[in-house]
Amino acid sequence: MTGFASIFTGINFIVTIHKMRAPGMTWNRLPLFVWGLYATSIVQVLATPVIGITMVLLILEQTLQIGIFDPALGGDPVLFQHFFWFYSHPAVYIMILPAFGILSELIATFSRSRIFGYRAIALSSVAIAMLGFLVWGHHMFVSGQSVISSIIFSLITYLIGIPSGIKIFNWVATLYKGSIWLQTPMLYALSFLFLFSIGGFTGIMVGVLSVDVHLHDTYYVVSHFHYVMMGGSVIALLGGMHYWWPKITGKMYNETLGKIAAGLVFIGFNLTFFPQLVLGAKGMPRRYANYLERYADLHQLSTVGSWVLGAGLFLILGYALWSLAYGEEAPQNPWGAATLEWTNVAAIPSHHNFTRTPLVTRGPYDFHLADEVFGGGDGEIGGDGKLDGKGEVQVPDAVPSAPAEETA
Amino acid sequence: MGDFWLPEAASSIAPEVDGLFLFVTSVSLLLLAGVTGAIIYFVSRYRRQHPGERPAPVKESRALEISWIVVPTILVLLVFNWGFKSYVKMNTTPSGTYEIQVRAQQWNFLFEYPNGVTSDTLYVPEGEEVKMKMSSSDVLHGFYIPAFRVKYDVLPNRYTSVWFEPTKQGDYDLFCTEYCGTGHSDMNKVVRVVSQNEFQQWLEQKATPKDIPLPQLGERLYTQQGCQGCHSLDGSRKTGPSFQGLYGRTNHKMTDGSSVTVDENYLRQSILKPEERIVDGYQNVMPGSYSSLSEQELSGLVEFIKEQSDKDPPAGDAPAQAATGQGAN
Amino acid sequence: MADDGHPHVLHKPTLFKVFGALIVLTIITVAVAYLPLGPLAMPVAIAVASTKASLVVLFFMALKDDNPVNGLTFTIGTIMVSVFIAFTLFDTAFRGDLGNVSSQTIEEIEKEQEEAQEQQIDPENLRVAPADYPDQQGATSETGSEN
Amino acid sequence: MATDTDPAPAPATTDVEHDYHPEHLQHHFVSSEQQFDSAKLGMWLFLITEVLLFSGMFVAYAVYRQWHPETFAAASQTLDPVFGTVNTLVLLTSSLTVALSIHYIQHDEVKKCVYNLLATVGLAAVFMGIKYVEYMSKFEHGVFPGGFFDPHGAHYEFLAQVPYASQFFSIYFVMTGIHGLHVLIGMGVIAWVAYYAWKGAFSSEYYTHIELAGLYWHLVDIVWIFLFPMLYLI
Repeated sequence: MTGFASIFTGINFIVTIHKMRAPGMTWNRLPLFVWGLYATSIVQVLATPVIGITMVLLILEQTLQIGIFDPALGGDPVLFQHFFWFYSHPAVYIMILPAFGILSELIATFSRSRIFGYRAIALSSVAIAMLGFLVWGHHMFVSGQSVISSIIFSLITYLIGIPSGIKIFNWVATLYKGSIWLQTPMLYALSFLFLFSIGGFTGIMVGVLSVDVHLHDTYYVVSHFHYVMMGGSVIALLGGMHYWWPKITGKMYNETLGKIAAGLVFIGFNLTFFPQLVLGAKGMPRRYANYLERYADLHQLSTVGSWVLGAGLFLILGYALWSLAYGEEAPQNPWGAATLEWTNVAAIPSHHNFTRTPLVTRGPYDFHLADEVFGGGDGEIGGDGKLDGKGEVQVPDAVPSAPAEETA
Repeated sequence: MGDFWLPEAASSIAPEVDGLFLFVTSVSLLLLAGVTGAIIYFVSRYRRQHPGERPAPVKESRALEISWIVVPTILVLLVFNWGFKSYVKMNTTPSGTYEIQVRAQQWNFLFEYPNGVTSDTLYVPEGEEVKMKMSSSDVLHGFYIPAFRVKYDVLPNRYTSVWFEPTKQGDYDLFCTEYCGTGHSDMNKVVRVVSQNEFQQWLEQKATPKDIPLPQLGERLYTQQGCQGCHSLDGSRKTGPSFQGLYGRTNHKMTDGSSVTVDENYLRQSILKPEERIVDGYQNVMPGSYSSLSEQELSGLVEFIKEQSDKDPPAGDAPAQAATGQGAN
Repeated sequence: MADDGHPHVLHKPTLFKVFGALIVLTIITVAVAYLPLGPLAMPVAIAVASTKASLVVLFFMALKDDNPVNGLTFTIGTIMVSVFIAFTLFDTAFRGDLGNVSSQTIEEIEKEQEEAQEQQIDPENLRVAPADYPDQQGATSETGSEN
Repeated sequence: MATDTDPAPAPATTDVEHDYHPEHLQHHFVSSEQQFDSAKLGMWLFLITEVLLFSGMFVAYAVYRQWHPETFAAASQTLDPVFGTVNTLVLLTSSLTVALSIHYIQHDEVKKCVYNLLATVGLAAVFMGIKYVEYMSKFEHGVFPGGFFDPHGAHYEFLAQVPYASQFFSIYFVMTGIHGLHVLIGMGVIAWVAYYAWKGAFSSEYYTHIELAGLYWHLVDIVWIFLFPMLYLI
């Protein structure tokens, strides 16, 4: 049946996170990326079986004509939409929750400060995962479902906006009094904050019952979706890709090209999808192969934007391949990050990741406690992750550091 | 700002929706400006000065955390309440509204008025509450008039309805918003808001006289029933075969390999039970709903199709085409 | 893992007691089905079934003495199922609550109209949807048959 | 997360890892306890996916029952509650035997454990046999799911007049069919576990497979506990 892969991945992650944390790795010391994946896994486990049974019923509908969904056989097409959205709404959280996790890593590392409201960000991921199951009906305000359901679904939809808002505010607050380093991954992280905010605000808009009647199934929704999924997920993934590139491949990418590409992607993205917001509000329906003359200008603008976006993405592909072949060897911890995968391991992890199971004694973003990142002293690490004139950062020998504050 | 974002507002509910839209947009822009401003300020103020910088951790502020939970909650509840009220209003049809039937099918809307007049342009009187009672004869469709800010799905086997009160004369767009097949993006119509007097005149003029000649009745039905969506009169190929030169054609190939002579019987059959014989090269997509046409209407359509073979064959084109058609088959 | 050390060793007497309870509950559920409970039949049957299911989960599957996280997992799962059922029923039970969606399918409306014509019932009794009210009666019957 | 590799890590963990390493313990686990707990949590997670899988069919049942209560009442009359009751008792007993088999393996009584597992498979086979007889008696009278619904014969003829009766049987066949599929899978799994138990693969030290198969089997039982009254009785 469909989706076994997602289900088992989800189960695997949850069990690993619950049962196989390194010694000292309390829930409060879990990197937020892991929290993001944990929330994602919950959604995968709970939602995927429903799309599985929906598929089975659809196949039986086609072969045996069981008449659950097909109105010609006495079924109800709106019921199908319930089945579909019970999976498909949570499914978008499968895409965005890991992005939230990546973003927390990027913001913390490149502003070298502890994530503001760690607990709020961690728990809001789980809250979003759970609430995500209660709002599927907001895709159905004009589909023929009962008005009372629409009202309830709309109300709960706003509740989801709040944890997302909390995250944005906390990330911005993390920048405060940090030490901000504008490398490519950080550029993506900052673009995310801007684009995802637009995605969130337009999300509130389409959650408004009466306004949604106008905006439903128009380009506004298309644009909202892309601001969340592309401006959110994809941008965060690009940031994450650059961030972990040295860890994955052992090579560095070209920083200048990286920054140019990040700029192109940001400009191209907005040029592509902002006109679509306007188009949608003006009444351009989605899934149209053909459109009326009056929508032509904005459509053309959007098309031009997509070229810019495409140029940016191809540039990334280009220098990524180049880096694989000719890239500079990556140092062990080029960003001065403090999470486990950057410290305590070689540049490219060996088969078991760690030669010895690490003992965790502080939070993931406690840079002020992370002496090993700074080579045991202050002010000696270079922007490229190398100690000034002293070669690569060494894996420090066991230097017991102060226990983490539990308040993190 | 309203003009930049929204289309013309031409119904009684539109100002309410627009007000809410613009309110949410303004608040969002304000917040977005705040967030962006903060990001830019922090980035420039706290840029890393030297590589080994280790800033002291910032103390968390519970008050701040709580404030950005509480304030947005209040804002969204306000917006919810507003949207909820106008949504209920949109979904509650006032009593005594003028009712127009909407029949949606792939890929056409047909509007039927209480006196039996059918039209494929939606005429509505200005300043009167109108209810659209909608049903679909095949798949899901969506009924959307941007200028009126109304939209609702059209379901097969279940009536749904929307109501609106047009407040401004003019022509507006009507779209299908639920993906319904290849012709989806061409499934749009014109809504014409006219004064009440004009509306009455139009209704009377459109009402079919009892003694109308059959071919003329057929011509009316050709547009009203939406035949023109799939069957052209100029020989061009659409979803279905063109009517030009159709009547009288012999050796008309079917998908099952047989061939027929196009006579009155064949035409009647094809209208009533289109699925029985499919012309070679075409799909079985014609709706079965035409079986409800009256006997007179059927004869009218057949006569009208007949005329498409008789009238001014453009310089021997029609017979030639029939001949090549045969040759090709 | 010796008996004492292991938290969820199954005790034979408990198993048999639970099994006995399950049998009794099965008999109850069958017996109850023959009582004229009307609309209560479903809730009663579901209540009995839920009791049985809880017995199985708590004792046979030993969730009672198990790691709490397993219990939490199962609870969340069942909550999601009830959410799915409850929210969907919320729609289907109140479909057409403001009259903009017909609570009946067109097929059903037509069938009722046919029956009404056969039996010549007073049309008053057929007023189910707003569309059935006298001023629109004509329109409904006329076009209803076309669909 | 400091990343110091502690010179003296938690003694319990290292000891287990290096000094005592049972054969069944896979290298990425620190202890048998951890491995068992992980497997069990994984199984519970899998079970809730099963519950959610069935939930889709329960939703369909609930919706159509709510819309056509008379149809469901009339159509369920044609199902034989005796078959249903017997099958319920059979499944409940099989749940008991599977629980007993875990009890016995926890006490290292391998033989009794295997007998109980085999009894479970046997009872499952009885269940499927009864289901087969039931299905056949329906098919004989043209009571098929969905589009092939064509009831005839004295007991079933009236169904042709009941609107939406075919839908009831669609739901009945889909629900019991998918449940039956789970029973078959369960039979396979338990037989496989019984074979390994017989060969002495399990003991009170290590019986994860039996435990997990048992959990799965109980879930199959629970689903039937709900299906039985819903389809046969009311």
